[in-house]
Amino acid sequence: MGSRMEDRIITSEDNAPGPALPVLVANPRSAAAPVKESDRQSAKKEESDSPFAVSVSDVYEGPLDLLLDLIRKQDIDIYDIPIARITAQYLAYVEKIRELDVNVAADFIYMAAVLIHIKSKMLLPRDPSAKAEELEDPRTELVNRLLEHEKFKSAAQMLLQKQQIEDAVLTNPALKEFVDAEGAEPEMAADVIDLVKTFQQILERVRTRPVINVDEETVTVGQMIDYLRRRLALEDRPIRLKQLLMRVPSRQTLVCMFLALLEMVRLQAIQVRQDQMFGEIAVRKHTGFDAIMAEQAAVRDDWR
Amino acid sequence: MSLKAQLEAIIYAAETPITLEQMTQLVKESVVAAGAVDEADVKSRVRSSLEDLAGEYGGPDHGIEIRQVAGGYRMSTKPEQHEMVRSFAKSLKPPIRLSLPALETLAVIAYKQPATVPEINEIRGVDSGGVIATLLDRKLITTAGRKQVIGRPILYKTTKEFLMRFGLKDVNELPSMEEFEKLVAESFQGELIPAEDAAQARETDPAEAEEIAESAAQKE
Amino acid sequence: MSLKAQLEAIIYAAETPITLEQMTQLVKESVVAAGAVDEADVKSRVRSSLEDLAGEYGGPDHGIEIRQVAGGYRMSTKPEQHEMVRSFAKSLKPPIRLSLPALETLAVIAYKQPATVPEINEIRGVDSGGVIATLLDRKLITTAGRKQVIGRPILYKTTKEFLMRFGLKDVNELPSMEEFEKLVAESFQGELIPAEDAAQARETDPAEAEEIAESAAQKE
Repeated sequence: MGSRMEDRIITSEDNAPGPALPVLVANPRSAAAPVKESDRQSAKKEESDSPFAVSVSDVYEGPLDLLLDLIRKQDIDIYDIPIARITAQYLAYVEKIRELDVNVAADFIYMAAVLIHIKSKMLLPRDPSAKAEELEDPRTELVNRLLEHEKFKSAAQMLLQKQQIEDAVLTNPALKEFVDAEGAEPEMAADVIDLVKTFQQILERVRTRPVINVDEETVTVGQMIDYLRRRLALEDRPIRLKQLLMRVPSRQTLVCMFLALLEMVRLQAIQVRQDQMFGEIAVRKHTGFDAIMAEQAAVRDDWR
Repeated sequence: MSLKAQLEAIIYAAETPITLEQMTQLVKESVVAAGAVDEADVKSRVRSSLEDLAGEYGGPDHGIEIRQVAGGYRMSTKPEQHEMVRSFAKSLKPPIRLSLPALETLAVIAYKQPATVPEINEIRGVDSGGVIATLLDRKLITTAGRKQVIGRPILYKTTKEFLMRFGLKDVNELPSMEEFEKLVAESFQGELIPAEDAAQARETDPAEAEEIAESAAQKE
Repeated sequence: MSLKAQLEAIIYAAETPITLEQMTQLVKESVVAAGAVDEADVKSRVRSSLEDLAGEYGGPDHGIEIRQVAGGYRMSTKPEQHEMVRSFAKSLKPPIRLSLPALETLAVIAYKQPATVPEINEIRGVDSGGVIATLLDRKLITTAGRKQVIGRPILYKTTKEFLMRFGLKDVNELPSMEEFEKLVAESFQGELIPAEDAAQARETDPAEAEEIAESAAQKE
């Protein structure tokens, strides 16, 4: 998703052209503005079942934005979404972006499943004997999510405005004239993140430090398996192999990482998938990941 | 030596917003000498002098102002002097540039804090991990312990730097979520207006929005 | 926006005394817009506004003043407030200020505790003896017995004060290395594969991998 977000970076210049002070307001529409520019193009294409449908040239930050745009463009009552139509349009869009980039679609595909589920629930005949709360509209949860998302988009605009006003003021404290120049050492304020970042940098330094002592302890396949276990435990979705290899410092570590991955595949703890030749390789946990890893860790003492 | 003069000097000199408590401690002795009976009396005298002072600087003949930011009082140039000040002052802080996703994530954290990444993702509908890293890096958010649920995910909250960068007294000063709810509801109703009324509706929109922006500005 | 307000903002924001000429240049446009006929007129209006301004600040209700210094104008606290400002400066406890070596050492202890100086040196690649004293002094770390190895070196661990200063309930609240790497990795994801560049990226992939392998080989 990251790539798509970056396409829409908003800077103070973008929003406040020229020297005038920002008068940007908390208007949910302004958040959707960058998308609307592509209306013309999408109208031109006219290839789907609705003249209002979105085209691939429209860039959405996520599935909620896509849905909201579909709703707005067609003047649909958000409290009464024609779920079959919207689902069809949504799926058409997702299919198209999938053709372009398999990885980007993860969040979008999840939402597709949600929509289809709602659609199927709507098709079921209602049980006349059911209690009132069981008769709840299957769309309600989605609508609430859309509205909630939209609220925070407005809040983001409000923050942008406040930030721009704040950027426009200057304070010029005179206190330095009163503070004795003590402590020649350059000092810095620190918080938890500095702490973890610093430690990370130290570890990085250790890894890249030239090694003179050849028989110093080196990384083992077992250690890499353990690292991958902890690393993957944090991931709910597939992770790119490239991302895993990004910080691997030496050829030996690289070899161990590969052997570790192969071992984990063999144990069926993980799945590795490549959708096309030379495509991105994705690694994901298999269903039994936790159980298998725990079980294996218990019998393999060389994993530590 | 008037109390107001003392407060003015101290706010002028301070590098970060100075709190009412800090000021009360500094001037206590002289306020007691001037007849204050107890700590509470000192504090209320300080507060009312501060209000006077901030009020005076608020007038149109002043190019600087005293405002409450991040829990304290701070002197700064007024936003409307921005262009001129920028043309010569070297020490203007580098403006922070945040992408829309980053602002949105920040908004979610500001209103829902402390919040975990999964909670933020739920609202935004996309993965926010990368944006969180950016916000942490800019010190606009920080960790706030772990949530006691499975996986013990890290909680995040906004920082004092956030308040300073966004010119807020505290997070409670943010407009309430209900205001946005109204705004969003209106924005969807607007779309349902029959075509002939639509043009008219669109015209009223900006005005309304400006009104909201104004009322927000007044709160500061 | 009155001339006086503009001048006030300029003098406040300027880091060194600012001359009449400099100010005249900065405000010229708006003074002309307000009806000044020529440069001389602008200058005289600026001068008289300055005198007004300096006069106002001279009153007993102000703790700061505008004075002519070194050929220019500057704002400063009044001498009679200096004592108070100085005591304020002294009372300030910077939130937590650590040098980089101190922060590094603290990070190592936080994540590896209990740890000995030789262990810390090993990880940091430099001697940490001196910094340990600073951290002990600031009560951020304390001793935790001795390690049962040759020489029985002292073990160090973080303190309650450390937890308080960093807003942690216990050390387990520190983000784990894996969590941190995940965040950092995600913040780079955007640069990894933008959809439109994917094809191109694919081509460079093997080369990149080789580069990594090569640079690693050189180090060995």
